[in-house]
Amino acid sequence: MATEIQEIDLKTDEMIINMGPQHPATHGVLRLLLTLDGETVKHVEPVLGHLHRAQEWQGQNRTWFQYQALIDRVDYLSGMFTSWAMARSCEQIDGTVVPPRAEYLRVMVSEMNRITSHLLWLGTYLIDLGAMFGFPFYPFREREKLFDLFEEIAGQRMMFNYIRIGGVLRDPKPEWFDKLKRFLDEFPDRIDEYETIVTQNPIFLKRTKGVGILTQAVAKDYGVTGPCIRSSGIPLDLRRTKPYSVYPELKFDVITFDKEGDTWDRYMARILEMRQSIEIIRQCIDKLPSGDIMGKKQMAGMRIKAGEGFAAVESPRGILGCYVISGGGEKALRFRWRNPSFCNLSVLHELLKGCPLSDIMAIFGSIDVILPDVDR
Amino acid sequence: MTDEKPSEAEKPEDKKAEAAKPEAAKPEVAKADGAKPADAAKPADAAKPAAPAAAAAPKPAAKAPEPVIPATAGKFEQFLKEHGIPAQRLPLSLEVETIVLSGDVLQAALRLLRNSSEVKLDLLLTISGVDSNDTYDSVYHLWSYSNLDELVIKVLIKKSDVAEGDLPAVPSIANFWSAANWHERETYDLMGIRYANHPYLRRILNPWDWEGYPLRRDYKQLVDCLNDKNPHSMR
Amino acid sequence: MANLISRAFGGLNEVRRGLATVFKHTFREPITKNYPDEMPDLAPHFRGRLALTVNPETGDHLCISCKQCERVCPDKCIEITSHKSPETNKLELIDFKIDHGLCMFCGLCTEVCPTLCIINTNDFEMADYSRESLIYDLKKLTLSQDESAFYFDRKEMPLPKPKPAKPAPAAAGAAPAAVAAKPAAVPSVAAPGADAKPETEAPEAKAPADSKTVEVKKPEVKAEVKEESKPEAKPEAKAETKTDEPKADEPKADEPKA
Amino acid sequence: MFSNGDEIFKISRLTIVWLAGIFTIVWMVCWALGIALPMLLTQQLGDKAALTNEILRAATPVIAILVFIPINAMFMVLIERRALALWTVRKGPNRVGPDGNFQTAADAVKLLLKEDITPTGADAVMHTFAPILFFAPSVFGAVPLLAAVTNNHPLFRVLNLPTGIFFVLAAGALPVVALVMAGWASNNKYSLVGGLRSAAQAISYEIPLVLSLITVCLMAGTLDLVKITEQQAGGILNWNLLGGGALTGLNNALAGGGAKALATSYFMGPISYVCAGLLVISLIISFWLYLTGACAEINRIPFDLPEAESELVSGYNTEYSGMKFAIFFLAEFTNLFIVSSITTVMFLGGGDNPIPPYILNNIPGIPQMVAAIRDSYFCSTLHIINPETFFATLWVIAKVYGLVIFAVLIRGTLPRFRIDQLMAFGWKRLIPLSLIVFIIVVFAREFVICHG
Repeated sequence: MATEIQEIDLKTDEMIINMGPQHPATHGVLRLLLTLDGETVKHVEPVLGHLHRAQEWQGQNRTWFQYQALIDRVDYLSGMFTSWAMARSCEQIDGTVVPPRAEYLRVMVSEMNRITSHLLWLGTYLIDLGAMFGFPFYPFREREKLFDLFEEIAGQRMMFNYIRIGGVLRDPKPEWFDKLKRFLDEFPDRIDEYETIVTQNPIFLKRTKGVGILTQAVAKDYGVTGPCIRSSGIPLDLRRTKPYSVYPELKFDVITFDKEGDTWDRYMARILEMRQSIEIIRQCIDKLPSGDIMGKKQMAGMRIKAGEGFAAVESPRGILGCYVISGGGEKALRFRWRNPSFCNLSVLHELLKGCPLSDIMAIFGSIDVILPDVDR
Repeated sequence: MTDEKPSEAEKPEDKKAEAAKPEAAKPEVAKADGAKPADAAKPADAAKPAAPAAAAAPKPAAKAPEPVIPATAGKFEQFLKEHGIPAQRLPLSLEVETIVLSGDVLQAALRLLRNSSEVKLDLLLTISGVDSNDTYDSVYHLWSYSNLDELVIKVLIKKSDVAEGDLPAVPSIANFWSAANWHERETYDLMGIRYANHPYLRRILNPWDWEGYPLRRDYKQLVDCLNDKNPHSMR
Repeated sequence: MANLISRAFGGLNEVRRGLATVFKHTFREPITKNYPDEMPDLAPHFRGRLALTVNPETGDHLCISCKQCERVCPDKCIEITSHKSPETNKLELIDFKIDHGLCMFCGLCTEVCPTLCIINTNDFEMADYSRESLIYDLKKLTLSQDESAFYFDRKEMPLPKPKPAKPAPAAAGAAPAAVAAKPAAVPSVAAPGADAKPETEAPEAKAPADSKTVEVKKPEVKAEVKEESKPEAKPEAKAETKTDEPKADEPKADEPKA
Repeated sequence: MFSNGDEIFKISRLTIVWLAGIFTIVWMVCWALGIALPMLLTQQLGDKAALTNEILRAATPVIAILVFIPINAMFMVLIERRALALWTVRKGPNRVGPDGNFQTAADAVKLLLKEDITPTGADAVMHTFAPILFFAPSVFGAVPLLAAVTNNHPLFRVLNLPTGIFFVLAAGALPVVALVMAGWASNNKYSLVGGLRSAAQAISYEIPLVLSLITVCLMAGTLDLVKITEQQAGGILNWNLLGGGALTGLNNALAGGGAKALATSYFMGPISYVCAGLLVISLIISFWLYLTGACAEINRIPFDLPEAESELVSGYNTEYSGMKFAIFFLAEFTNLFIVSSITTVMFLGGGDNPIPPYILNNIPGIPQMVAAIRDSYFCSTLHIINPETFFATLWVIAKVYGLVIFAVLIRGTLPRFRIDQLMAFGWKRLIPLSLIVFIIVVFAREFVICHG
């Protein structure tokens, strides 16, 4: 790197490194153009689009019924939320009334999905930090158990296609609830285990405390949402601040921290959210009413009334919005996704400026970006 | 239903296309060699994409309920007017106030809405480009970090105003609102709306040398993945 | 200094706790399975390979060529060939193709199917050497009678109503005979199959079906497709297929009325 | 508790089978070359064979190591994978061969058959030379250890050096050059960063590592590995880990010397007691320092920055494939083994039995067993088994693989440092600490009789 030695001072050149799209830690296919001075990041430019699948175009070229099966792929780690966002916006336009049982089921499966998403994040984040052989398997173990439950109700483990416009696809059997309860009973112990290994680990603390501090001003400027901004002290949680579905009937608090969050706070926020989700699911099981689960007939030629609407849900990564313009036909005129990962990723270059190369992964991992969600 | 009025003119055409479609489409589907419908769907409407998407796409304007333009001015409209920014009311979409601004005042209006202590619409959720019947819309969804207000702002650019080979232009707000940066790039990329004075306006999702703007109605696909034959598969 | 030492000991203690927690897992049972040796326990509604069922009681093919699935498929991976039979004025199925290389297993086709004909089986092992071989035709898709019975039972789908034996002049004589033969024959074949190997049934039954296709000559006429498909799918029940043949014609004759 | 008994049984069986296999093979080679062949030649040729025998005896240790390293690395990879699988509630490799015994052998074959790629623009000579330079020190660095770990077996005594530990450390410092070479020659920025990181890291961690070993040498008063081992004989209280002979008085008192024995060891009264305590604590710290430094030296988690997978793809060996990569891989695991052996020799008493002889010899059956082995045909005539060496080697194997497993456990738990934190940790914490320990030992040793 040192190219020319002048009389006294050592002049160094900047090095440009192309991190990704095939790099073990970019969570898929993000490409970061890094300008390094030694190991210090001078400038970073994310290059997106390697996973662009024209989801919006597909939404406009497929019928409502067909597109429901595709949107799990927008954010494959939280398919329930993408489904839910679309279902909510379409129901708003259409004026469909969702039966209460369906709403409770939606909340349950979504919170389960939030847990799986955070579990995956936890595992991969520890991989990013270098603990790649032991710990990451533990979250994945619990995640698989939840996937077994999903498989029972939805038919597949990740591409659920369970939440539909007007309700949910299938009513779970009573045994399913028993299994879920059993899982919920043992899961807090597992979280304790994770925390024993990770939370106070001195190396983990060194890697995360005080690293990648996201100030409120920057976060607001970039439209950051989700756990990232809650850990920075802004209590923006749609489930509470703009409650939808049956969330008003459930008891829980928005998880925020008093200070401007660093990487460790974002980790902690997600751990706490997992514990919170357990409580929410428990309440849902207790309150689950009986009755219908579908408020609109599911059929191939399903139509949505003309109109436009924007609906958002609080996905594990932030506000997931869906802007739909319907012309009243079988297909939408315009589908537009507001993806939390896309917005959260745009703040990355602010966080990375001036940090060492190793912190790229610590910071990038902590904002929990899912590339299909970014590129759609 | 922002574009109700403009679409009046096209209505007869649309209807005709609508009417023609079912008969045209039915037999083909039944024939079970589904490669053809694109040709039949094309007839009158040049603006429609070539894909069979067009078959269902045309606006059944007649079916839509009559839009209700709220009688009283909305909170934000009034606020903007007080500060000397002309804003035009639109029908409520799902109880959310929707206003139309002209491009010239967009920056001033957003700056005002974001920074004033009264409204504090400081969460820019998304900027969407919409290819309506005869306008290009740039739609801003504004929320707030601190309260429950919502506002939808639309900037409409008439297609007739856009010169041949030119892109519709909207002033960029990325210079004072970083959240808009990538959204504007994406809208430019997919919808071809040029955001004037954007710091770094280049394609974000598509490769830099992509031709055309894929979400536009007049976009011609190089390969129609829904209908073209793929040598490796059945289709 | 004291602070430093206490922090160092605190840190070491945390590391020790972490190591102990990991070490505790020595005594936990592994959660992974020896997959090819033991099959995973899949949910009944698992969305696996697509297949066409037959009536588990009578063995009639359930597809009525309504093409709902073809229309709804987001990938356009289903292709149905049918024609209108000149005598009965009904749609008759000639061929049914699904490109499993294109299918994304969303299950929409199974939701719209009016006769519960197309279903997602629990089979997911479809790896093959070429894309062409992933295109399954009617023979490969149609399940045998006991497989259908197994899936109807497992998915808790209502059994299709048996077709009222239509006294179509030609088949009239054969039909009653078939009905009489059925109750005796079905339990003997279907019951052991469904009970003995609930998980692996589909893949195993598929293999003989594939190998048989070679021997069977290509059907030229629509009606024969079904007659042919049955013998392969159920190679062990040769005698039974005889009785099926007249029945296979019947449902087609009834469809428009039903 | 033992719901996992099946897996644990499998993994123990696998370990025993492999270890028995490895050491039988290596020992048979050594025996054939170093004992049987010379015996035969002497019988046949008489004095004329003397020169040949000398050469054979000198070559035996090296050949033993060359045979041992690849097989051992295979076993270590396998046991690492199985142990990690055990701790991550999985099954691990179990398809190739019974219990997955031959998985790593198959991997090795695969690696050897893979295409060997030299990237465009790479410095081909350096690119080829780097793995060799990385691997060679681990071969000749292991040589002086042989005599120490086999309880000074006559066959390996030849290559014992009076400055053994010095030689081993010098050899252990060489691979850094190879890593920088590999990083530079690969024409890849990740590799370059990895190589430079490894240089920085190795230089910083060499210091606490060497200082902690010097502490031990100070205790022993010699650099000779065999002597260091022999001094520690006599039970766990004599090991350097527990202050060497600092607790000898306690040892003797246990043996029946009583107050008098204590008085001879701690001759200066209270000061000696305090110093003995200080010695024990310092040497435990020293042991920990050595483990930390060694982890950094051989690039194991949590110090695996040169090949930090999530940051630098694979660091210095990103561009290596096939045979060259296999050599890197081999050398890494061999280094782990050597480091564990050094720890065993320096701190854990080498081949010493943790149970003191005065207890062990009173256990009925054990002296008789030793005597029976000594009198057996294998031992007395064929010289296949040497009871002193045999049991010592068994203990060494147990200790060394225990340490290896511990390294695996660490690998399964801890995340990775950041490079600047790593340097800060090394220079600001470990080096001062090791200096403090060193000085304490220098003074405390004067007041306690160590190692007799």
